[in-house]
Amino acid sequence: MQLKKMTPRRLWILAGYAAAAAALFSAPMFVSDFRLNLLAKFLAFAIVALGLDLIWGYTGILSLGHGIFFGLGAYAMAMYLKLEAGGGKLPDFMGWSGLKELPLFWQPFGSFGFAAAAGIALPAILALVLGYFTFRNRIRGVYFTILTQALVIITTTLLIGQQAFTGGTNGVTGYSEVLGFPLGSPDTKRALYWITVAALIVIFLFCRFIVGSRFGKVLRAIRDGENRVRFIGYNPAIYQMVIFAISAGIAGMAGMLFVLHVGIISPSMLGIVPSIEMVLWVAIGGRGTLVGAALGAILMNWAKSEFSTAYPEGWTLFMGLLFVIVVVFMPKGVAGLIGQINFRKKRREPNHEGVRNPAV
Amino acid sequence: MKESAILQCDNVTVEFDGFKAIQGMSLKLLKGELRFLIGPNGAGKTTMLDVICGKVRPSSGQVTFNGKIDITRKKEHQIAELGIGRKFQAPSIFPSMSVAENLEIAMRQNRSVFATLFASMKSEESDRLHSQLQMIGLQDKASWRAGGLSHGEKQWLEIGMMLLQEPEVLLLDEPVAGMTDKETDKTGELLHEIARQRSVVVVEHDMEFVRNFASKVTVMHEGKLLKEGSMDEVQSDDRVAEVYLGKRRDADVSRSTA
Amino acid sequence: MKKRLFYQLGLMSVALSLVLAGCGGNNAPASTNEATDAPSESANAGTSAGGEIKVGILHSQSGTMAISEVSVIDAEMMAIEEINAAGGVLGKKIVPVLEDGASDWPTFAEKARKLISEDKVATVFGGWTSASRKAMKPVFEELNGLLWYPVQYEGLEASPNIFYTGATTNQQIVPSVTWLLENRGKKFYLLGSDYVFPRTANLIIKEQLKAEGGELVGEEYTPLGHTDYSTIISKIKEADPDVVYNTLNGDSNVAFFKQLKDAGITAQDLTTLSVSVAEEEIRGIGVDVLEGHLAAWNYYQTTETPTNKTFVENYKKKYGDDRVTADPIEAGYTAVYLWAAAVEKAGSTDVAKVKEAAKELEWEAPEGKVKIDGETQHLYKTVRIGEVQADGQFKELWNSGEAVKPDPYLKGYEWAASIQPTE
Amino acid sequence: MDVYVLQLFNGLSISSILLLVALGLAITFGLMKVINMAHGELIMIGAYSTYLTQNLFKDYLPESMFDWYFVLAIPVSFGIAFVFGLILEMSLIRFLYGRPLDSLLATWGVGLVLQQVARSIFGAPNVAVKSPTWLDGGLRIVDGTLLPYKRLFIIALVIVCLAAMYVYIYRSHEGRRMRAVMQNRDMAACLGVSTRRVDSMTFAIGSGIAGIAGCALTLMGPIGPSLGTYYIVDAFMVVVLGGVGKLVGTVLGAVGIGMFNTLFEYWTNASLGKVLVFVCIVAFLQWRPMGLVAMRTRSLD
Repeated sequence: MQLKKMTPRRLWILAGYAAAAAALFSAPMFVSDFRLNLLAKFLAFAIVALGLDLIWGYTGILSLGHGIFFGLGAYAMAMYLKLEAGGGKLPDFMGWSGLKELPLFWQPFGSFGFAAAAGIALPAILALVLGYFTFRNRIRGVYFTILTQALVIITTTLLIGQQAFTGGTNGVTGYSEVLGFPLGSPDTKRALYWITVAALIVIFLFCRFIVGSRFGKVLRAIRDGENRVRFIGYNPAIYQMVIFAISAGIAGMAGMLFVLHVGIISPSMLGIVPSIEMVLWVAIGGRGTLVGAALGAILMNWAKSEFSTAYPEGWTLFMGLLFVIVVVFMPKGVAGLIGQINFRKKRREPNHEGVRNPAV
Repeated sequence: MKESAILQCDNVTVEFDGFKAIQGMSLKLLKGELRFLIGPNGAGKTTMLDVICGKVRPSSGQVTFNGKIDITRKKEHQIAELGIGRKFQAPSIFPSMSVAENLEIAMRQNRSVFATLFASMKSEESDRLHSQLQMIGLQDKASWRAGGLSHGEKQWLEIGMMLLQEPEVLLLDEPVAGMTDKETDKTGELLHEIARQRSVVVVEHDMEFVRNFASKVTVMHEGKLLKEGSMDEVQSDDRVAEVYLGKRRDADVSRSTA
Repeated sequence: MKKRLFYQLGLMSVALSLVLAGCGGNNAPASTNEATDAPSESANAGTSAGGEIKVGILHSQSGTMAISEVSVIDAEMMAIEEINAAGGVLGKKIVPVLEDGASDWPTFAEKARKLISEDKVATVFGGWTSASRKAMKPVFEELNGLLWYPVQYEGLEASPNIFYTGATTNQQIVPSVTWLLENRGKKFYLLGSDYVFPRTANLIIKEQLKAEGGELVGEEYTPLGHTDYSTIISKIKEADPDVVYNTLNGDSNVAFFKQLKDAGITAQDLTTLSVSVAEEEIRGIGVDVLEGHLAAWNYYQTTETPTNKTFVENYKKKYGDDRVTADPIEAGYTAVYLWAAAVEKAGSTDVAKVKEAAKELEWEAPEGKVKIDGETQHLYKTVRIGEVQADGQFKELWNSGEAVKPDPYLKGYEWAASIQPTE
Repeated sequence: MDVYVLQLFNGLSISSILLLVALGLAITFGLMKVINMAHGELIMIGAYSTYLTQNLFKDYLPESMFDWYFVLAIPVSFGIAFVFGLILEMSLIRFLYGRPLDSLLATWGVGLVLQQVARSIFGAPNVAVKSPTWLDGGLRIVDGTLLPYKRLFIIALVIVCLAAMYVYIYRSHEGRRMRAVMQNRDMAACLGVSTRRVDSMTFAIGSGIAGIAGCALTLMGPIGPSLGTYYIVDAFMVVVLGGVGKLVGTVLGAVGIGMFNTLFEYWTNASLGKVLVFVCIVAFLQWRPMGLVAMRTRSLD
């Protein structure tokens, strides 16, 4: 709210962002195709983390159902890719599930534009509808979190059960090209990587805008005291709905990018485990800071990838311990750690406030 | 006087699981009036404020705002938008936000999502905010985290937020509870200032504090209206003395044995 | 047995202290390292590659599928060790690179990509669920890698980059249904977990029942991880079938069979035939519950072939007396040997050459003589129907006599016309 | 007709299993507000304890004694899970009071660790627990309707657990302290109750009951490292549906979910039945966000 002056600190931060962006854009020159593909996936996850941070870190709503939104976006894109790969033929899994012609709701996904739009709009609309009921009924905190888990169960069970339409547990895989470019070629992969970097930057800036706006301040106020906000004259339910929908849309977009990089989406990606993992990325990176959330997603996935290669038979032990230690002893995550070093002298952080629990 | 009651509560009854917290309470607040609501613990004072600001739905009765609008059916944020502000007993500010940010979002403005998303601080708003900071004496702490303020400062911040909200009716629940004498004095000054511009209902225990204001006092007891009048009238009323001072004596006793 | 018990009790107390140390946040990495590094001596590959050939082993070591897949890893590692002890392949040592698929299909795809493009492995042995195979398939096709898939599956697939060493439908399901119709009755109840293999298998069975005079009296799918079968059992009772054809997967089998027994239904009252219950699963369900029930496989620990005796002995010697071998374990073991033989024959690990050399390749596997079908890259396998005995082993009731030619698209069956993909 | 009797019984049986699984959670989550995602793993610990007890009997005691291992397994499972719970509380949970959502994430990590540890100790495949012969068979009420003893036993076990919990919480001295601390921590502390001790004990008891649940589940289902993951969400649904903090609510929640589950599954199929049950839960919580039996408070948040 103060005038934004070009203080040295601000300059440094700007320079840091520029360097990070430059590094990301030039990564294809330094890393192997496989690593690039991996990095691209991590960046897609970073996008989810940003969206999740908006509702958890800033608004104090913990959704353990973001896998659904991520998955919806991913499925929308997967449906397009599958139809594109089939070249007019029925997708293979429909064949072996006894379906003879393309179901009506699949048909529009033959168009890339429709699929891309649906990949963002469907999760957002679903979130809006869910949010309308839950937030209007003032379901929050733990109750909301557990409710989202129930939704995850419903969605995955349905997806798995409707194998003829969704590919069942296998999910949708076996793509060949996107908009005529072969997915297997390194050039396409590089292009997709750059698109992902660009998307990450755009989403990051968009989140910055939201967080910095008065809207963002109201969100933080809701986190601090939802009822208090109500007595000032805001309707928290609307704000929660909107930010939930935005967050879901962002997750959907990340899901689309994920499919393009990984080449498969299956109901397991919508399950409870990935949904909790997404939240953990944010927790470990540092909730309530956008950089932290994005960084957390990249770091955690990198660590997971490395650990599982180094100790394929015991890596979950390390991951579990890491989660425990960070959540319990570093509630502000990696970003909080850096922040503590930097700003210890600058602000008086009153002790008795302790660690704010954002949601209750 | 047909000249408008800004707030009219008629025959309000509130039930919690069969227990009647308020039984047929009526209250009429005139425009520009400063009204104190007193009574022993459990008299239903806070619940009365809760009814007015929409936190609690009455099981029967009506609350009319500005002579025409029945607000018992409205939601909290709609009531706040209409112009009824509420300050809770425990300071409830937004602790992780700065003092200035607290004031900024409380300010009277278009509170739709779209408006706040694209709102920018206009110079007129900035001025208002600064003069408010001045008034509550927090001009040097504008960028502090609100959670780091002292108890009294938090109370003033909340009062400041209420004022920027520019309500026509302000409901204050024990604004000086837990304050030092000095803080209490300052709060008194603030209250005088506030009462000049709008209608105020104050729930208060501190008799000394109430006596500083020459205004009407409503005494509640067991969810009912006991007595309404000036401080002197109230104090000379036998029934008030009985329920109130009786309680008072008990309180003294318990304090001395503590 | 007692030793093992003490070992487990001891580790349990170690675990207690570990949790204590770990949760306290102090010196956690140090203490956990000891606990987890022990069994993985051979896992750390990836150093120099002078006289070495790297191969990938990609199964789930964590998550829900680990219950099944871990034993396949053991078999594959054993085969690699045996081959190395006998001089390796092309005079070079085989070095396994282990990765964890984590019961998560996208992870399988990622790790497959890593093994091929980063580790440059000559081939990969991996997968269990159809879903994991479907996830890996595009990766192997894109990067022209080679995958050996060791589990019976639902057919309708023949990727040029995959060798299928488990049974396809005409080597397990189709003959078993025919046998049941001839020996146990006409009324079938189909019970499966809700995923691709059971649904496709049942699609096939339904067509076959129509063609061969069977009757379908019920069909049920339960979500993965379903643990209460009381309602299903009521439904089965009502339908009164001659045969329950069971395509449930691992954990659900435990719940189903335990509760079936509790409901007072024994193998004498009702025939069940399972296609995912092998010796290993019997161990986890309990023999008392399973005795008398049927299964269809290509291999049992009791199968009498020249090589099986040594295979079982070696496996037990290496992994403990209480371990058992089973069909997928044998198929994983066979896969490694077949690959090694193909490489020797080709004189190279080049994928195209190995594929060429593998055509019509024969090997004396523990299950009997197997031959790679050049066209589909599946194996010729002998079909066996077995009955669970009191010792937890199978008694073979019937076998197909000779190795059956794989027919993943069931082209040799007229009634299957509607299932085959329309070109 | 028979079928309906049987289905009614099945519904009751599922309810009892759900209740047993959720009882521990009703304490740790319901009373202490710790979202213990490792609850499933505590159940798993109970199941493996039963397995170990069985093996001890098999190896060291005469054959004729074997059937009685299960009687001992119940307290053993309780004890081991209790100790694990105690350790967990003292080393970790105590940092998480008042941070329910953090407790969710941290205990999820604990769950991962415990699963991996179990996998390292007992191996990834399932292990078998042979149920005692005195629980084989069932009670024949009408022709063709057999009520398995195991299911009856679990129903009885739940009733005993419930009664014990009721007596402990509402009738014992310790329980009074427990309730005091859970309702007003500061006040209880002022009155000289050691809140740390009460917290530890409460959490450990909740964990111990999870252990009993694990022991009982060996009668019905698989015993493997990921055993807990099958029950954890259901357990939370029971507690939330019933209303957090009320034992009666948990019972009602379990009966509701169990009965509807059986009905839906019978009318449709297992997948759809599950979906319908969860849809009902979600819809119900929209209508009554605080669950079947809600505690009312007048506080702002």
